[in-house]
Amino acid sequence: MKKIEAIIKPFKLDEVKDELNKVGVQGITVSEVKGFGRQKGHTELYRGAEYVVDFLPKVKLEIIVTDDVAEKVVQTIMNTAKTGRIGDGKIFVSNLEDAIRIRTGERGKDAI
Amino acid sequence: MKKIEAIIKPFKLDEVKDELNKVGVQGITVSEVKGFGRQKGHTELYRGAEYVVDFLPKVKLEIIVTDDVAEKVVQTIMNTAKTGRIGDGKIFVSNLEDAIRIRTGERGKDAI
Amino acid sequence: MKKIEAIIKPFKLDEVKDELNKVGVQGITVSEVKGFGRQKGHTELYRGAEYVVDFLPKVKLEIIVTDDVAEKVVQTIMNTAKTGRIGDGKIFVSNLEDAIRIRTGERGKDAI
Amino acid sequence: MILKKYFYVVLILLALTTFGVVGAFAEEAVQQAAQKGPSLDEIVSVNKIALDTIWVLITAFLVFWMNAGFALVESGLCRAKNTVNILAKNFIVFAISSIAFYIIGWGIMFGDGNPFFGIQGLFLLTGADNSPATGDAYKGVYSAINWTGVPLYAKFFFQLVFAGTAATIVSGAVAERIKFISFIIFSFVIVGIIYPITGHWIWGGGWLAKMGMFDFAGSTVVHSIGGWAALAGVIVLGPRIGKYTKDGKVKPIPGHNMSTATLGALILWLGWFGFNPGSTMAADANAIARVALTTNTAAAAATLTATITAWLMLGKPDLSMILNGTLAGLVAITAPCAFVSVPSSLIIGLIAGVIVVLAVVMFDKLLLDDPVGALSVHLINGTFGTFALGLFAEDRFMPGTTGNGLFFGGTKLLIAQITGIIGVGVFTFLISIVAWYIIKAVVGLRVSEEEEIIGLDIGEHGVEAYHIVGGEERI
Amino acid sequence: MILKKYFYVVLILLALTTFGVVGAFAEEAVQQAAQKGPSLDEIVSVNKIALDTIWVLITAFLVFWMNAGFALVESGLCRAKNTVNILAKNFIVFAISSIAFYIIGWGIMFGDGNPFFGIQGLFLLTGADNSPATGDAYKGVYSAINWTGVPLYAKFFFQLVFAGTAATIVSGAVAERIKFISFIIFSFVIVGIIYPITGHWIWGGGWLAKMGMFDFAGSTVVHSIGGWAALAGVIVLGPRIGKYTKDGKVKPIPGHNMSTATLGALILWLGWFGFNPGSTMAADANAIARVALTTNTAAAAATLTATITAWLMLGKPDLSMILNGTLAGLVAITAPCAFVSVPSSLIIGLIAGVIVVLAVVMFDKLLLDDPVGALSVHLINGTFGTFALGLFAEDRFMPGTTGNGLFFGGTKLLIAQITGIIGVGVFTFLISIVAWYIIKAVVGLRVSEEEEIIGLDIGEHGVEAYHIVGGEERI
Amino acid sequence: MILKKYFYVVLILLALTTFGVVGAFAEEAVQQAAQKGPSLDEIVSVNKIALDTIWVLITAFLVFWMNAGFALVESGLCRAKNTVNILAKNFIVFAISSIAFYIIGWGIMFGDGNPFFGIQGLFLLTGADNSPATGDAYKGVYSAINWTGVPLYAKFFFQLVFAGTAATIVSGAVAERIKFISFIIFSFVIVGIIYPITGHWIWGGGWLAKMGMFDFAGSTVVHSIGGWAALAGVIVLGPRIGKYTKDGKVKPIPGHNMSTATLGALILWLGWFGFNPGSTMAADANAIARVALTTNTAAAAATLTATITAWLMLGKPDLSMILNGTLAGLVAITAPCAFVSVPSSLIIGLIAGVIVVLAVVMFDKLLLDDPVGALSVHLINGTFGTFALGLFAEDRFMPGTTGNGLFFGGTKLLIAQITGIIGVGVFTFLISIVAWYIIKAVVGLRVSEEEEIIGLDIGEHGVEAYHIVGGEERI
Ligand SMILES: Nc1ncnc2c1ncn2[C@@H]1O[C@H](COP(=O)(O)OP(=O)(O)O)[C@@H](O)[C@H]1O
Ligand SMILES: Nc1ncnc2c1ncn2[C@@H]1O[C@H](COP(=O)(O)OP(=O)(O)O)[C@@H](O)[C@H]1O
Ligand SMILES: Nc1ncnc2c1ncn2[C@@H]1O[C@H](COP(=O)(O)OP(=O)(O)O)[C@@H](O)[C@H]1O
Repeated sequence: MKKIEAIIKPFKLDEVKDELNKVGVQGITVSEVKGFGRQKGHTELYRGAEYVVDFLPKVKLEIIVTDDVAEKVVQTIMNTAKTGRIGDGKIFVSNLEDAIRIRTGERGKDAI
Repeated sequence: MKKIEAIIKPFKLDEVKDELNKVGVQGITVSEVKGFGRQKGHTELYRGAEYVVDFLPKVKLEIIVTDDVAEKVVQTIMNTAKTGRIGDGKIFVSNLEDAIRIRTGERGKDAI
Repeated sequence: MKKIEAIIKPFKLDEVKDELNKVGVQGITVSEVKGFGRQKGHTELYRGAEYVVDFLPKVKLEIIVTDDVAEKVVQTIMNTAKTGRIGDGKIFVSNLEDAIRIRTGERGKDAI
Repeated sequence: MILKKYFYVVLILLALTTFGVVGAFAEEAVQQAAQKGPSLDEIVSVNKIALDTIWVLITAFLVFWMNAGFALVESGLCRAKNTVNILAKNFIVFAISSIAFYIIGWGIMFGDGNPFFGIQGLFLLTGADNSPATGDAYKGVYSAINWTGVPLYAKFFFQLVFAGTAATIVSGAVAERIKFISFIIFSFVIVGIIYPITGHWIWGGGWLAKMGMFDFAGSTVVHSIGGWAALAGVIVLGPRIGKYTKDGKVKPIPGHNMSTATLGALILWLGWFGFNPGSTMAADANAIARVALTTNTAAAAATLTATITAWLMLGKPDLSMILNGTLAGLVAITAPCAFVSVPSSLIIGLIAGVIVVLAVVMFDKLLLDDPVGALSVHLINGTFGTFALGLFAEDRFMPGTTGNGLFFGGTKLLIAQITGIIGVGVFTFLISIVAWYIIKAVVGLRVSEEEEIIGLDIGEHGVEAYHIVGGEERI
Repeated sequence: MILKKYFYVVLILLALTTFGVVGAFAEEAVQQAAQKGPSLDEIVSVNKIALDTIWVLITAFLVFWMNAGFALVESGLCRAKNTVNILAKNFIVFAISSIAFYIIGWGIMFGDGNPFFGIQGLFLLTGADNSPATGDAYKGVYSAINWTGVPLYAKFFFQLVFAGTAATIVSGAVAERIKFISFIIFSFVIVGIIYPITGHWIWGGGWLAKMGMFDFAGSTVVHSIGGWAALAGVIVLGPRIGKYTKDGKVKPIPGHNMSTATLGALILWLGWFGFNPGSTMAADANAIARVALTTNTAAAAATLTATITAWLMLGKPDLSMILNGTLAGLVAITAPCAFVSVPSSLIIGLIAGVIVVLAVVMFDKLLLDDPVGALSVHLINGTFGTFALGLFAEDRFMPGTTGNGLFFGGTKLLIAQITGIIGVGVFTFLISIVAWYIIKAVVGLRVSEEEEIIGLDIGEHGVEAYHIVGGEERI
Repeated sequence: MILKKYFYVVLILLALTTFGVVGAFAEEAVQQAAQKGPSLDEIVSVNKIALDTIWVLITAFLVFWMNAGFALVESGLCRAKNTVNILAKNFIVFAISSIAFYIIGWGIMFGDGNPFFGIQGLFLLTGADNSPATGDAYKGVYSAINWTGVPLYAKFFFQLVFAGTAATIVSGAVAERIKFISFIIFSFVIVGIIYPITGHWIWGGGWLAKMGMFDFAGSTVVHSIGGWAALAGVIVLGPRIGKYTKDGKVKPIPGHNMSTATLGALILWLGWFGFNPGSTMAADANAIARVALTTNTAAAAATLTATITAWLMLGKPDLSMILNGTLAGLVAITAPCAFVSVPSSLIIGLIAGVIVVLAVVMFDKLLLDDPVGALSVHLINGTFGTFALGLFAEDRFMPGTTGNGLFFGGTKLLIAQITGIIGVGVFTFLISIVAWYIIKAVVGLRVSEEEEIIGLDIGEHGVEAYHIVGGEERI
């Protein structure tokens, strides 16, 4: 099994979720994160002094899939989340040893 | 070392934490996430129009443990977080290469 | 490639980010987490009854780097985030199989 | 289930429109004062009437404003997931009160009748009335309130905002678990029936008034009544899930927004300057200045002693206790405000602030779950205030009314006060228990366990109160 | 771009200081009443003037307070990322109104002139005036408002807070996408020119007044005008990104803070006790008590029917609809409040509550994106209220003014009302469309797509509204 | 440490009850006006007294309401982690003021005495007094305030709400680092001693009053004094951790809730309609209308120029600067409001709005850390307003009081104003420094570094202000 983590722009979330759904992904875990990268942050202003907000709001998706669909999921995210502008985000793939469904105790592929 | 990630229902957190504590887990990192899965979201209503909220509030636990206790931790989470109803969540296990305690610089098992 | 996850004290974030920047790290993803560990939580009080807040606010950094700079990054975090007091946090290192830059489709090292 | 809901709302809708239409073509009771070619004498008294009327209206506006205070204190001291529900309850309750008190409540409370309730001019303010005529010149069916020389509508409006308060008090105690529709129904019942009956006893010329009981602005008439009804509700409903462990230990459920709770308490403090000084229902310079000062002094004193008590007894100056302290002082001085000296008001406040902290702890010991401290504030201190009037009253302030309290040589008053406390308490508690049980039987009282956990906002209203965090709205 | 911005703010700055300096050395119009050795007779009438003046001022304060209500309702019902912008708009709009109405608006509205606009005493309140003299004793150029015996400054201040309201109404409808500077400019235009012109027609002795149209406190003069200008703005601006799908389906954008929205609605309800009863501009006991009661009754009734309508029609009692319901009832009763009976006000309220819910749904069907329901509340119910006055008015309340409405045997009034509705609507809508397009051409109207997505707070003000979550401020 | 805390709260508790009990049996000073069989003449003057009294009380309520404004502005402009502490400070400060001003403050300020402080009727309002008698008819020990014909309690209550304001001003400047108990103690000192002494100089018939200094509603008496005491506090405390880098650069600490901050500013604006027009302490129609208008005009003008200044100078229209701008205009017009024309008030406002933005930047340059801009608003503009009165005053408004200011041909007034500014400033600053240092020595002034980082809410009160995010309350 693979764990796919994707950092994307927040407003793309709904679209990505819908597309992933279409390619058969049954579960996603999402969290709000702040990203620091090539994309520059913006300057805020308060009572006469400026300060740079480096960290931009991003959304992180974690998706556990079986090895065979991993690439399709990566491609789907890539195509959907892409705006072509800096800050579109990253996808990271790593290996997962085991998965368990708490409700049933199923393990491995069955648990996804 | 193993990294155990568990997505559970928020109201189960305290119980799970207490049980993990009993089996000797010394550290947990928790974050608020939103989950999308078999459990359907709910419909909200605003000014005459409905919309579906797909993402349900979940809590994610990250626990780093030595290989030998990993299975016990998994079992403990499974038993405690289980309600038997859809949406109970998942546990994911992966391999960890190294751990460092910032305060002391200890590495590996000693750092946990 | 390595995935370095660091749990640190929130007020250290800016400093750590600046130092990482200096050693060449180009991207960081940050999230707010709550930590439970050796550091005891504090007691809160409400309407005559006390309760313990076990979970303390921490910040989690995720940094994907190539294998060669991993150790430098770990060292940098360790040196910068250290206050010497309990609760300074942990660094976890694991292996990453692939990385993709959504904007360009670049993969592996180029994507970081 | 859904159908049942519909059924009742339709019933209410029908009732409303019927009454509206009936009322629309009923003759209006207010006599328009003829004003052509007035003599100097008449102008002076028109000035006096106008003066009294603007005082009564402006203070009524302040009391109306207390609805915002109750809404914010209650929602602030409860959890975010129930905020919409709490706000909706507190918002709609005044609308309900306005209609219920108009249809029937006013008539029961102030209509001429027997010692227990009003009988004449019962519905829709349609009894004969020639206000602003007062005293012997008054010819009408609302003679218990003929002492104030303002138009009938000003009297009604002022009394209406008070009636609204009683229902609002209940709201706080039953929060985070009661069904929206059930609360609405109870609000109709309390404002339309329960409150006006006991109100009649004391302010409507009923048996307690005749006995010599006094309650200037409603420590008992408004606050204790709301408190007793709330106590009945708390008992019938039971505590919120998770408030007490199986072995009876308290697991605090902290409020979700202390900014709004504090603002709410400040609104209430402000509103009380309408509640108490306005209850003169006339712009009597000495009286209103004195009442404003006794009210404020008690509030300030109670704030300080509640702070100190919480600090010493519980370890830290808990803000929610400080807020409750102020409210306790205000409730306690409500009955005696016009009859006691400023130093007496200081002492009453000092005591109220201690009592309220102890009461909060006590109710938790008794496993009576009152999320906002409504019982400690309104029931306990409403009772204390009514009692304190029997101790601290001095005849010199409103000669020929209360006579002296115990500390100034009188005993009769205190006995009347105690009788009133007990009489009103027993009646209100029992009738409320009955009302709650009937509602429980017919539409149910408490939301499902699942709804309580997920929050009443999504369950009852299908919406969440806050979308404040940056990324959230983009998700 | 930036330079353009600077250019306009500098222009405004210059204009302001010029007018200020000019004004400073222009003679002041207010005649100081000579007060040496007054007779009893004079004292009585001084009392009467003082009484009327404090009533006018205090109710004006309440209307001023509605600015807070509008700010909170609007920001609460919009998204967190635009909160600073919305608050800034609502905050500054009253400052703008104060200056614009002082410089020119008052003169256009109340200066003696032709049936269409005022001509005399146009600028800076500098026309001759011997208020508080009234009726025939009045010698001055603001004779349309000589019926109230208060000082000129009291009249001005009271009218000013009303003028401010009209601009604020627009704010809600154009929220979350309009440029800050463009809104500022439009506010100057509406308060300085548009509002005073139609205001002159009805309250300034213009053609509609002469025709016999009535609008006691401004259902049309204030609310519909604001509503028409808002409608024009909504059309020119277009909907927020993401509000409607390509196939015309609504994608709700939930408000970010129902606590503040509800508090805002309660503030507005309170403020309306200034708006309507204050519009007597005199402490006439019977009138102000009746107006307070009709106002409250309509609000309460509309609250209940909006709740029921939302519940039955949409499935749940949506809090934002309940709030809109109250406001709808208040807007609807604004024109007729002094001319109708309490039962009539109940019926007007019952209807308003249903209308507003239907209107919200309708505007969404029409793809007119109005984040806060300003059109449904102010335009639709302002129109309904003006119309209802033609149905429910009864001559007995203010003899010799309205005459009877249709339901009480009169027809003339209704025709005048309809004429007023149409006349004001056509004019205000057209002139507003023109104004919006000119602003669009010169400085632009809408923020960039990117700014709209990231939020106007960062885009226009460089700051975020909230840093509430625990760790956030430590990051 | 903990014990030390207890010690002091017990001390306060003891002091309070002692004074309460002592007071309770002291004779009350207010003479009840005999009212049997009044002649027409008497009724007219009773009407006048009642009229003045309701004006004084209602405006006092508005000033009381400013406490909510200060609480929200301060908490909104600070960080979430200190919210409970800030709210608690702002809430309790009025309770403290009420008691401190009652026990001793009023007597020092208004008791007959020497040019520097009052001596007679010092404690608990117990001096002889036959208010509402005025002028020569007045027989009592509070003769400096015998010009207003309202009952003593009305005078006291009105002055009390002003006294409360001074302490509240300090709160904002010392926020986010001061210990709760230390702030409480300083509040007692300022309201009980510091404020009344300088107040006596100007409003209590002291040396500045005799010299011909004027300050209608307290630009100096209330605002500058609060500002000087705050400045002393800021210096003794030092800046918040992290506010300035080692090389003196500013690191902004953004406010956590601009919704509450903006609401707070609107509350203050509303409250000022009590503050200034109420300071007539009589319902004088012309005066109160004019003061309401000058007050509003200055506020509006300052709002606009602060916006423009921030926009041009800093790049964006910073909402916190806009809010500060309004408050600056209000503070600046406070002294001159009754003595200047409306155009003059416009100019004063225009200037104040520019000054405040520059002042905020200047204080940061000086590394004086004032989280909410209290120094820029109250100290700087309080001083400016007092000075402006010396420039813009015109004798025609209140003949026989100020005489003309510099721009209208007088010079005497300006000299008196400058003397007042300097005299009050030097005295208040020095005595405050001493007070702060004594408190520092005895109980400490600043929370520990660790507590400052984690937040005073958990440190001082053991609780957090917000639990707003969905899942949080379920964790
Ligand atoms: N090496 C990295 N480790 C962790 N997160 C990263 C890394 N690089 C980028 N990110 C995340 O991806 C987001 C987008 O990256 P950025 O460099 O701004 O744009 P792009 O990927 O288009 O070059 C960042 O905001 C950050 O959250
Ligand atoms: N494949 C997956 N990848 C990541 N997270 C998942 C995956 N499947 C489920 N989850 C997480 O687990 C939660 C529960 O899953 P769900 O399918 O609703 O119930 P159950 O696990 O009982 O079948 C989801 O809300 C989501 O957060
Ligand atoms: N085994 C673990 N798994 C996951 N997170 C951990 C673990 N141990 C510690 N942490 C995280 O590190 C933080 C600091 O750990 P703590 O034990 O309090 O201090 P220290 O690391 O200095 O001994 C914790 O709050 C928690 O977030």
